[in-house]
Formats: sequence, structure tokens, C-alpha cells
Amino acid sequence: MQDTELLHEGLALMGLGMGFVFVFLTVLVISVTLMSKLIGRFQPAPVASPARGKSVKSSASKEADDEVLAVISAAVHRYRSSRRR
Amino acid sequence: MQDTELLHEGLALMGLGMGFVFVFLTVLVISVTLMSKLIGRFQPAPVASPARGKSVKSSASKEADDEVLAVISAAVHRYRSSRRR
Amino acid sequence: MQDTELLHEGLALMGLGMGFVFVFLTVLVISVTLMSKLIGRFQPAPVASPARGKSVKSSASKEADDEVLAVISAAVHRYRSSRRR
Amino acid sequence: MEKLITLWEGSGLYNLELGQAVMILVGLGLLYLAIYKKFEPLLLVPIGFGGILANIPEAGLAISALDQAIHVANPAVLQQMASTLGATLDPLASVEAWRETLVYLVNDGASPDQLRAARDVATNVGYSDGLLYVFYSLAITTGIAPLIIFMGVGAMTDFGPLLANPRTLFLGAAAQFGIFATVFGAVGMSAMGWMDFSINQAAAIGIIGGADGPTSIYVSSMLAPELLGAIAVAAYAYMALVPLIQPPIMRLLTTKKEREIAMTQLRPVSKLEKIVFPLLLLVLVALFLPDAAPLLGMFCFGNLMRECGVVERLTDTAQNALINIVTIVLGLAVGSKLMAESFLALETLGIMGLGIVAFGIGTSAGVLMAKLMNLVSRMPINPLIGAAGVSAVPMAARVANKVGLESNPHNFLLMHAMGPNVAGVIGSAVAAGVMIKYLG
Amino acid sequence: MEKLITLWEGSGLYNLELGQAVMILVGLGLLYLAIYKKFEPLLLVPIGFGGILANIPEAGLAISALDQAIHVANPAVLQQMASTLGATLDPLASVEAWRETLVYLVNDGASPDQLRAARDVATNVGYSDGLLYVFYSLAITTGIAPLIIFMGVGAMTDFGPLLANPRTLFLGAAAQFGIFATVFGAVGMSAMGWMDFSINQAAAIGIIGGADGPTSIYVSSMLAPELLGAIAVAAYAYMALVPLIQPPIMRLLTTKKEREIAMTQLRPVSKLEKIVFPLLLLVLVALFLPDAAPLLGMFCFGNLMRECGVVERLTDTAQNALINIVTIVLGLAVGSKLMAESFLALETLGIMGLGIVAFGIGTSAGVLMAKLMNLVSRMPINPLIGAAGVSAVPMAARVANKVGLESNPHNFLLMHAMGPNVAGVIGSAVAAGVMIKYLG
Amino acid sequence: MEKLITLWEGSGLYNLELGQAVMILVGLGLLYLAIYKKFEPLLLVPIGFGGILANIPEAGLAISALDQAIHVANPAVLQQMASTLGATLDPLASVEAWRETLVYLVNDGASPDQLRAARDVATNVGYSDGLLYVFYSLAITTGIAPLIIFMGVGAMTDFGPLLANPRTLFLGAAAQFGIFATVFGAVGMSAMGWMDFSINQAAAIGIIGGADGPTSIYVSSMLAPELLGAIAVAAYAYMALVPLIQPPIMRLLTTKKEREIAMTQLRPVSKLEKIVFPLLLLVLVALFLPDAAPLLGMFCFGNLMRECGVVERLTDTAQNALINIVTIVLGLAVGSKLMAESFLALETLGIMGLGIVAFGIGTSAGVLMAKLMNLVSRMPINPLIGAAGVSAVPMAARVANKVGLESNPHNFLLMHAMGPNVAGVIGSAVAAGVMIKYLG
Ligand code: NA
Ligand code: NA
Ligand code: NA
Repeated sequence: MQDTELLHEGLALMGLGMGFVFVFLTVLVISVTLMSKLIGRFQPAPVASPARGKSVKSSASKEADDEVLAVISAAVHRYRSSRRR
Repeated sequence: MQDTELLHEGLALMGLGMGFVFVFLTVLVISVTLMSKLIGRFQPAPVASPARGKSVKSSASKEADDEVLAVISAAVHRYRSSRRR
Repeated sequence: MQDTELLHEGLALMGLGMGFVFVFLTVLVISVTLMSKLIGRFQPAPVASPARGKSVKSSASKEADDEVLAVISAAVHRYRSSRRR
Repeated sequence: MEKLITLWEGSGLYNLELGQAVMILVGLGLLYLAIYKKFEPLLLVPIGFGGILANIPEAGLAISALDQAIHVANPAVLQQMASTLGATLDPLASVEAWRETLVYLVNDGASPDQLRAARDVATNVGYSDGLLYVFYSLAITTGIAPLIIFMGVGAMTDFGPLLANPRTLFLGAAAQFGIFATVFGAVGMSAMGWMDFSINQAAAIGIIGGADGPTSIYVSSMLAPELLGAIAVAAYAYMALVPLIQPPIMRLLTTKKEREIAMTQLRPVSKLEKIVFPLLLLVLVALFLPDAAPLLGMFCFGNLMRECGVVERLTDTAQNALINIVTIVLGLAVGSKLMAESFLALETLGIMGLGIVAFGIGTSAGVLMAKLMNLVSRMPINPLIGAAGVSAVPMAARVANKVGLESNPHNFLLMHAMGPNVAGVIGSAVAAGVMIKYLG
Repeated sequence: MEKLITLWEGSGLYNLELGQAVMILVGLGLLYLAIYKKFEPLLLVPIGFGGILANIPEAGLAISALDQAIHVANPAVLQQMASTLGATLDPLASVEAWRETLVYLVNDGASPDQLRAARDVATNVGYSDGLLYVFYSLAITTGIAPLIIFMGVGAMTDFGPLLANPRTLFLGAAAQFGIFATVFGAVGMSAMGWMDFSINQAAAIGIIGGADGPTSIYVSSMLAPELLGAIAVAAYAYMALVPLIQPPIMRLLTTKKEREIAMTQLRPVSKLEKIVFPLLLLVLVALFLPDAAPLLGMFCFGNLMRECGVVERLTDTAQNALINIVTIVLGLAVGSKLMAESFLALETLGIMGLGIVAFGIGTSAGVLMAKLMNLVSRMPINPLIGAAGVSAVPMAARVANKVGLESNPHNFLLMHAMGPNVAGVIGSAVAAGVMIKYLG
Repeated sequence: MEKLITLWEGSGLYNLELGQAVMILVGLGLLYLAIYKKFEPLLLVPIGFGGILANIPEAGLAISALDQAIHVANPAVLQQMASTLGATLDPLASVEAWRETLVYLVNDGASPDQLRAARDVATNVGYSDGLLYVFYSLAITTGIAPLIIFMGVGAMTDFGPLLANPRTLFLGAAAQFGIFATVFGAVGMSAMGWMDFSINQAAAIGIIGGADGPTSIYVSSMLAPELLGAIAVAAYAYMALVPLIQPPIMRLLTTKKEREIAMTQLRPVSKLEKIVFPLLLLVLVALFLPDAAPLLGMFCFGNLMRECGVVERLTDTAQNALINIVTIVLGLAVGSKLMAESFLALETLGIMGLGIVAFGIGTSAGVLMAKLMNLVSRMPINPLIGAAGVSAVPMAARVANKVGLESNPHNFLLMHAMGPNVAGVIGSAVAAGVMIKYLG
């Protein structure tokens, strides 16, 4: 490749690349803003959502939690009895 | 494949498949029953087995247990000292 | 392969192999001894090293520790509240 | 400017075909079911997402380097590929026609040697296999992924309730009638001219009635890979729907009195029995149905690791890290088969319809078998646990328990239903073996 | 005696070339930086160690069976290989000359079929692919390893701060100017005759400025695999140097007053927004830049698994066992590219120099963009968080926070900086897609 | 009816050969040893189970698609395969004779190209590689599995005791005499005409005396893959038997007084020494024995990850998820070599006999070396710890400790024995390197 051609290639890539990155992220900004507004309208209480999230999680990972609880309680028990020794 | 031939194929597969499934599981029922009886005769106390299982486990996973214990005790210790802070 | 040739091969492998193993491990013994001396000279307090090692670790795995701590404290909390129930 | 045009002509929007758009919506729909309706999310989240990835225009994530080159390469490369395939492209035809010719050659006319050469051309000019295609080749074509998952399922399965009451194996056998009735239904639909299923395809569809994801995927990857996407989706979706599908059927086929039958408490099962059971099952498989050996062999291996008590490290890995890794890869790989041309066909509707019928018939057969056993045996069996014979572990057993509690709030059937439930896993693997034997 | 000579002539010391010795020292240097300076040790420990392994003379850990045979096989095997490659070796030339001829044939003249045949000769006489070569083929050539790591990164990323303040995406966009300025710098150096980078190589070098390890590795494995070793080392080393590189630039481009700007607290973001975001991003990628689909697709998949809350098993595996396993394999595989002939070149110095420039320009662009946004918008933005737009998650965000605290000890910018920080990940993946689109 | 006959003729019982039945019993025997006698269960459970799977008649789990097709395909397919192999099948001969001809052609006469073509025929008509065959190809032929396991072992090894007393490396060297004496024994048996071992096979057998599973598997996969099954079983079985094999030899070769020797307490070893050691070892391997680089390189890598303290995530994965996954795959793959034709041979008995001799000689050499060192050195060494030089980590060190306690209940040798114990790992890897150098 000739030097000037290479420089042109580089310049074109720079312009096009930065341009595309900005256009794409602008579209993303707009979409995200719209999406958040839409969700805010139909599900107006973001404050409620952590609670909801939690309840979802607690039902979904109930078993895992129980297991962890069992493991920990067994461990604590063991730890205590071992200290008594 | 002709339509009737296809139907015949399907019918044959159904008969043979269900037949085989039943025969196989029947053999399995008989084998399992015999196996349980044999084991019951030579090792008559299934009540003892949990205990035995436990002791096996405790020796096999002794190291793992110790490690867990160490981790937990360290964690509890850390937790306590962090609360004191 | 002729029998005697095979025997010769085996004998050669034995001599060479044992010889090489010894030479290699002798070189290793010498290198390790030198290395330990060098390190001992420039960093004379091996007693200090556990402490240093610990501090390295505590900074490196700080986050992991915090996470463990969080998990454990949550677990202990859950365990306690569950016992209260 | 020319570059801008390239960018636009290479964009998804420019190339988006209707089918792809629809399939992306289907993928989003599966994610909705998985996330909000909790339809087997462990599988349907990766499958749904994989389905979307597979349908991104021009990205070629789900196709091979060769297919990708045929789809997007420039005319010179196309001609080079054609010459390795022993054909010449009509210089007067359009490039689109050339691509079609190449697709035809690759799928029908070419020898393995020619395909290798054409593939070499494609990779030499820089095309590479899509990620999901690689996953499919590594995980499903080799059979590794469903078999490893089955091993993990074995490591999570407790055969205690089954060993305490081996007769419940008959319930697991009866429920497989759903499979074979569906096969017959599928060939029937073809004979009627409604659909166009071959006998292999019918068998792969029938196995949906086995209510076992890995078994379904394994069988359809061997007998009808072109239907794998639809079959896997149907299998997991209906498994998730078990709490809706089964109860009405169970109530219809039983009297309130039958549903109130209390079962005698299960005897304790010794450790040794639990260790011997997977080996016994393996030996029977070896003697009578070698074609089920990969599936049941890996299942028994997982279970033996669990019960033997001396390889806890391995059991733990089989139940966690390994099965999770394989699940991610398998799910994405299955998603790669959710491509418009194969999924958006009438056949998919047929599969969905037949799948639900399969579950219904399996449920009925299990319940009726339990009633039959009550006629010939003294020890009473609550017919509700027959419904658990379709497997869908442990969902179907929980359903049996719940329906039982409705009639008698003190009658806990869960443990009793676990017997037929795991028997159903064995039953459908045996059915899979029979089908592979004849049609594989 | 003859055997002793063989042993000596097969030893590393006898065969050690200067370049290999230097590269072993480079590997030890990387380990020093990783272990004592904490330069991204998770990657640099495997990369450094892999670099040492790759340069052990005669061991051939980083090369294929074919290359290994060419390098060490006896003359008879060399002649056999030459004949499969359609060449004859000059009987008067030395064996070393024969080896060189074969290297030339394999790299330039031979067809895929001939290479396969030559490879068959090598494996038939007992040569096999080196371990690191196998890792490279499995993990990097297929793209699996960087994509799986990107999935894990997605599973560890919280888009909450970004969703609370989407405008910070512009900061993540601006910081990508580091990438493209570096590309132009690299072609400039070539035009000046200082270096000899092709446009593809320049693009791969530029992506170092994206400050994202997996993205850099993915792009350079596609556009310039011969530079992968140097690029990966530069990418991870400079990411570790972010706390040294960025602060002076940040201070230079901002007034004390600007650095003291307090930002309004972020609004809480609902679970649903977090679930929808990865899907929205995926759909936009599908519509506008399919070439970024592998990278951003896997990233979004990881993030969706994290946020959907119903596949915790899979999320946990993606964040731990899976990403760790892949990191070990990827690191060793990248190390296999630290071979003397390709690494000890002037180009590597150029890459290291350009890499630091890339980070600097990216940082500046992010800061200046934030200042520009302050001119046109009411809601104040502390320009320091613009520097976090280069990604290097979460290091750059912490740097922004730290520099901010220096000016105002009550101004915690960490959460605000996380927005541009993760935006930078998306930005550089988009930039990667554009480059692959044009040059891939 | 015809179908019923097919079912019966395809069943295991109809096709069961005596050898397969015996091998299934051997597999069950290994499981018994693993589960009830705790013989290295982590490896012997998968190996034993894999051995059973490999011998299920007609299932073909341990063979390639090509072998499977030769074994069970119909005459038309056989003829097609023969033509790709450049042969014609005698139309008057039986189908069984045809199969034998094909087996002969595939193993001896055919070129790689012809094999590829024959394989294409087999896969085109639907045969596929068995699961265990796939595991073997991926995990053992490439060397990946034993090397990853060795990395995990490195990540679990503490070189502290060795560094505190480097002279114990000589004990680890001496104990390797068991390896080479066994090699000589094996060629001796062949020279006598009792067995028919080649020098490569003798070397692979000898390495059993190294008492290191992964090293044995790695070496025999390179030098004598046909013996891999027997060698792996012998290696793991005898490692489990160390507490029975060693004590009598140790007591025989030492006086009570020697066994009572108390050793001076080990000095504390600094973190830095532990970090430098794996790098030092690696450099020595690079300089003097590149053929040991894969084994010792991965071992040192694991150990460096452990000691450097900055990659705990990776160390944890190397010690747990990764090594467990690879162990499952490796075990099943080794089991695939427990096929009747190769295992049920006189050679296996020879291997078992030689293996135990290897352990005995290694133990003796270690003990005698310790006594020799006591003659030339001031610092006293309890000769019992010499027995730990065979490796079998940490079993042999525990045995030394236990035998020591018998003589003097206050003399804890465990830490002192860990030095030669881990030295034995290095020693046998070096021995492996020498053998691969000459014979590979
Ligand atoms: Na089932
Ligand atoms: Na970036
Ligand atoms: Na050893």
C-alpha cells in the first residue's frame, strides 16, 4: 500500500469509526431514555422494585438460601462444639 | 415412504417400544427386589447404615470439613471483631 | 529387536536415566541453596515474611474478604433471626 | 461515502429478513416466559438468547465458515468455491442465483472431500465458524453436552424412594406411552398429508413426551437435528407447564376417594442398595439395550458418584460447576437451531401441538396404570403418583403432592411420587434407546 | 557416549538462542510486574508464564506438530514432507537450508491439502501439537475464550449508574477517540517509514486504547494475530498503569473548580430497566452493527443472566469457575505468542509507545467531552468522570473518584464514574465492530 | 417379528463376548476397591466405570466412528469403505472375514488420506465417535488432561519443607531407581521370552514406579498408548497400596535405632523463596531437559499461582473446579483403554507384577540413600523419610511418619518426609523427560 493511501485509509477509518460510535451511542442514549420513561409510566414506583426484586429472588433462590443456611448453621454449631472441647 | 407404510412403521415402533420399555422395567423391578432382599439378608440392619454412611463420610471428607471449619471460624472471628469496631 | 540389543538398550536407559536424574537434582539442590542464601542476605528476616505475606494478601484479596464477610454476616444474621422464629 | 454505503449495506436493518425479525421476537418471547413465568429459566434463558443471536442478520453466529462465505462472499470467492465443488457458475446468472446454486451443491451434491476443499477456500479468505456453530459442533454433535448434563442429573437424583417401592417403576413405564402415542400421532398426521414428518422425525418429536430435556436433545440431535430447536423448546416449555397440564387430567381420571388414598410409609433404604442400584441398572442396560448405554451409562455414573460417598469433590463438581458450564453452552447451541428457515414452518406448530398431547397421554397412562395396579395388588397406590411417571423431575412429583393435598390436607405424596418420577427418567431413556436402535 | 551427546545436543542450553533467552527474561519481567507491582495479575501471571514456556528451546510448546517436525526432524522426514508439499530439497544444501525451505513452503506456497498431508507426515512419525498451540487453537482462533470472558464481565457489570444517567454514554463514546487517533498514529508512523504497520495491524494496535483486554485480544486475533502477544501485553500493562497515566492528564485539562463539581445523586433504577437494557442493546447491535454481535452479544447475555434473577446458578458459574478456567487457558495461549521472532521487533516498541498515547488521548477526549457537555447542558457533570470513559473497569472509575476527593474530600464520584466506565466497554466493542466490518 | 429378532441380535446378551464379560467384572472389581477399600477413589471410580462402559457390547462407546462402522455396518457400507481404502473384498468370503480385512487395512496398510475417506464413509451413513473415544482424543491424545491435573497438583503442593532442607532432593532422586530398574526388568523379561515388551513399552511400565498418576498417563500416552489402561490401573492401585507395600521394606532395611533418629526442626521459609522456587525449577528444566517442560512447566505454573498470592481466584479454580472436571474426563478416558483385547493379555499380569517391584525397589533405594547420606553428612536424617521419595503424595510421607511413630511415639516425621515426597514428583517428571527424549 502506498503511504498516502495508507494515511487516507487511516483517516477514513478514524472519521467513520468515531462517527459511528457517536451515532450508535446517541441512538442508545435515546432508546434508554425512552425505555426508562416507558417503564416508569407503566410501573411507576421504582422504590417498590427492590422489594419486588427481593421477593422474586427469595422465591427463586429459596432452596439455595436454605442450603446456605443449613451449611452455616451446621458450621456454627460445629465451631461452637469444637470450642467447647 | 408410502403413507400406509409409514403408519405401519409407527405402529410397529409403538408396539415394540412400549413392549420393550415394560419388559425392561419389569426385569429391573425383579432385579431390584432381589438385590434388596439379598442385601437385607447379608446386612440386616438398614438402620445402622446411616450411621455407617456418616462415619465413612466423616473419614473421607475429614480434611474438607476441617478446612470449612477453619474458614468459618476465621469468618466468625472477623465478623465479631468487625462488629466491635 | 534382538534380545541382547534390547537388554543393552535397557541398561543404557537405566544408567543414563539415573545419572541424569541425579545430576539434575544435584544442580537443583545447589541452585536452591544459593537462592535461599541470596534471599536470606537481601531480605534477612524470614520471620517478617509471614507478616508481609499477610499484608500482601490482605490488600490483594481485600474485596474477596469483604464479600465473604458480607455473606457470612448475612448468613449469621439469617441464622439468628431464623432461630428466633 | 462509498464506505458509508458499505456500512449501511452491511447493517442489520438493511439485511433484516422478515423471518429473522419474527425469530428475534420469538427469542424475546422465550426470555419473557423464562424470566417472568419461570419456565425452566436455566435452559430457556440461554436458548432464547441464543435464538436471538442466531438471527442477527449478517452476523453468521450460528453458521459455519462455508455457509457464511456462500452467504456474503464476493463473486470471485464464490467462483473459487464452485470450482472446488466441481461446478461452474452460469456467468449470465445473478450473484444471488450463484449463492443458491452453492447452497444446493453443499447440501446435496458434494462429496466430503469437495466440502473440505470449499471450506478451505472460505477460511483462507478469512471467514470463520460462528460461535454458536462451534458450540453446537463441540457440545451437541458429539453428544457431550446432553450426556454430561445427564450425568449431573444422575448426581442429583436420589433413588431411595424408588428402591423402597420398586413397583413404582411400572408407573414410569406406563407414562412412556405418551412418547409412542405421539410418534404414531406424528406419522398419522403425515399420512393424512397435514404435515410431512419422516419416521425419524416422528420419533424425535415423540420423545418430547419423555419430559426430559437432555434425552430429547440427545435423541433429536441423532434422529432429526433439523427439528432440534423446536423440539427442545417444546420439551422445556411443556415441562414448565406441567402444573397446568396435569391437574385437570389427574382429576378427570380419578375419583375423590382414589385421590385420598394414603400410602404406607416408605421403608428406609440402605446405603449399599443405593450404591448397587446404578451398577445393576448399568448391567441390565449393557445386556439388553446397548443403544441406551450412553444416556443411562452417564446417568448411572453420576448417581454412583453421588452414592458411593468417596468422591464428594467430583460429585460436587458434577452437580455444580460442570453442569452449569455445559448448560450455558448447550442452551446457546440449541438456540443456534432457532433459525427462521427451519423454525418458522408449519412443522413447528405440529410439534408444539403434538408435544402437549404427548404430555397429556403420558399423564393419563401413568394414572391409569396406577389404577390397574390397585386392582391386582394389595398394597394401595394413590393413582395421582402415576402422573409423576412422565418425569419432569421434580415438578411432576410436586404436582401429584399438591393435587393430593387438595383432597386430603394430611396426605403428603411427595416422597411416594418421587419413585415414579425418577422411574420416568429411566423409562424415557430406555424408550430413547429403542428408537435409536431402530432408526439411528 | 553417543547418547550423552544426544542428551547434550537436545538440551536447552545447547540450543538456546539469544532471542529465546531474552524472551524468558521478558516473561520473568512480566511476572515481576504482575506479582510485585500487581499489574493485572489475573492475566499477566498466565501470560508471563506462558511466554516463558513458549521460549523453552526444543520443547515446541507453542508450535504445531508440523512446525515442530520442520524444526527438529531428521533429513528423511524432511524430504518426505517436502515431497508432500510438491517440492524437492536440494541434495547439496545443508539440513538447515532444507528446514528454511520448508518453513517458506508452509507459510507461503502450500495449498491447504498439501499442508494437511505434510501434517500427516509429521504426526505419523510421532510429533504432536504443543500444549500452548492447542490452547491457542481451541481458545483464541475460535474466539471462544475472549467471548466467554466478555460474558463473565457482563455478568459482573452493574449498569445501574449508566441507566440512572444515560448521558454518560457520550463520555464513553468520546474516550474511544483514543482508539482511532492511535490507528491514525500507527499508519502515520508507517507512512513516515519508522514502522511497517498495515492498516489491519494499525487497527489492532488502536484497540489497545479501548482499555479492554478481551476486546483487544478478540480484535487482534482477527486482524493481526502476529501482533497478538505484544498487543495483549500492552493492553493489560497499561490498564494496570491507569492510576499513573490518567491523573496528570486529568489535572492538566481541568480547573480546580471543575474538579470540585458535585453531581446530583443518581435516581434509583428499577429491576425491569436493568433486565430490558441488555436486550435493548442487543437489538440495536443486531440492527446497526452485526459485526459487534459476538462481543456485545455475549456481554449482554452475561448481563441478562445477572439481572434476570432466575438463573443464579449460571451467573455464579459465569462469574467464577468458567471465567477462571478460561482465563488460565487464555493467558497461557496469549503467552504462546510471546515468541522471540515476533516479539523482539521494533514493532513491539512502537506498539508499547502507541498504546500509552492511546490511553492518554482517550482520557483527554473523555474529559474534554464532559466539559463540552457542561457547556450545552444544565445538569452539571464533573469532567473527571469523563476520564473513566476509557473503561479499564473499575480502575478508571476509582481514579476519577480519587482525583475528585483530592479537590473536595466530600465529593464521592465513584458511582457517577461507573456510568462512563461501563459505557466505555460498550464504546470500544462498537469501535471493534466497525473495524472488523471494514478490515475483517 | 423381524424387528424382534433385530432387537435380540442387537442386544448385549446376544453379542457379549467372554472378554467383555470379564472386563465388566474387572470394572466392578475396581469400583469395589475404590469404594470399599478407598483405593484412590477419585481416579479409580471413573476409571472403573469407564472400563465397564467401554465393554458394553455393540455400544461402541470407546471406539471411533470408523471402527464402529467396521464392526457393525452392513456389507454395502463395508465394500464402500474397502474401496476408499484401495482394496476389494473377496466376494466369496464371509462378512466376518471382510470386517477382519478392514481392521487390518485400517491399522496397518492405509494412508492418512485413505483413512480420512473411510471415516467420511462411516460418518455419512450415521456412525459417530463413542463418547469415551471423544474424551480420549480431547483429553489424553492432546496431553491436556494429565497436564492440567499436574497443574492442579502444583497448586496444591507446598514446597516449604523441601526448601527448608534441599538435601532431601537426593532422596527423591534415589527413589527413581525403582523406575529404571523396572525398565530393565521389563526388557529382561522380554529377553527371556516371557513377555514381549518393546523398549518403549518397558519405559512406560517403569514409570509406574514414579508413583505419580498423571506422569504415568502422560508418558504411556506418548510411548505406549496400547498399555495405558493397565499402566494407569497399576499406578493408582499401587499408590493406594503404599501403606501395605512400604512398611515391611522400611523395617527390613533400617535398625530400630535409625528409625528413632529425631530430625532438627525445619527453618521457616520465606514467601519469596517459595515464589522463586518454581521459576528456578522451570529455568533449569528449560536449560537442561526441555522434554520435561510440559509436565514440570505446568506443575511449576500451578505452584507459582499458589505461592504468588495475587491470583487466588485462579488457584482456587485450579485446585477445585478445573481439576475435578478434568479428573472425571480423564478417568472415563483411561477407562476406555480397558478393552478386553488389550487388557486381558499376559502383558497386563507382567505390568502388575513389575509395578509392585518398582514400588519396592524405589522404596529401598530411597531408604538406602538416606543411610548413605547419614554416612557422609553431619545433619542426621531418619532413613524412613527416604521411602517418601517415591512420591505417592502425601501417602508415602504419612507412612514414613507412622512407621517412625511406632519406634518413637514423639518423633513426628511428617513435615520432614514431605520434602523427599514432593522431590519424588520432580524426580519422576525428570525421569519421564529423559525417557521421552530417547524414545519419544
Ligand atoms: Na420420562
Ligand atoms: Na473502552
Ligand atoms: Na515419583
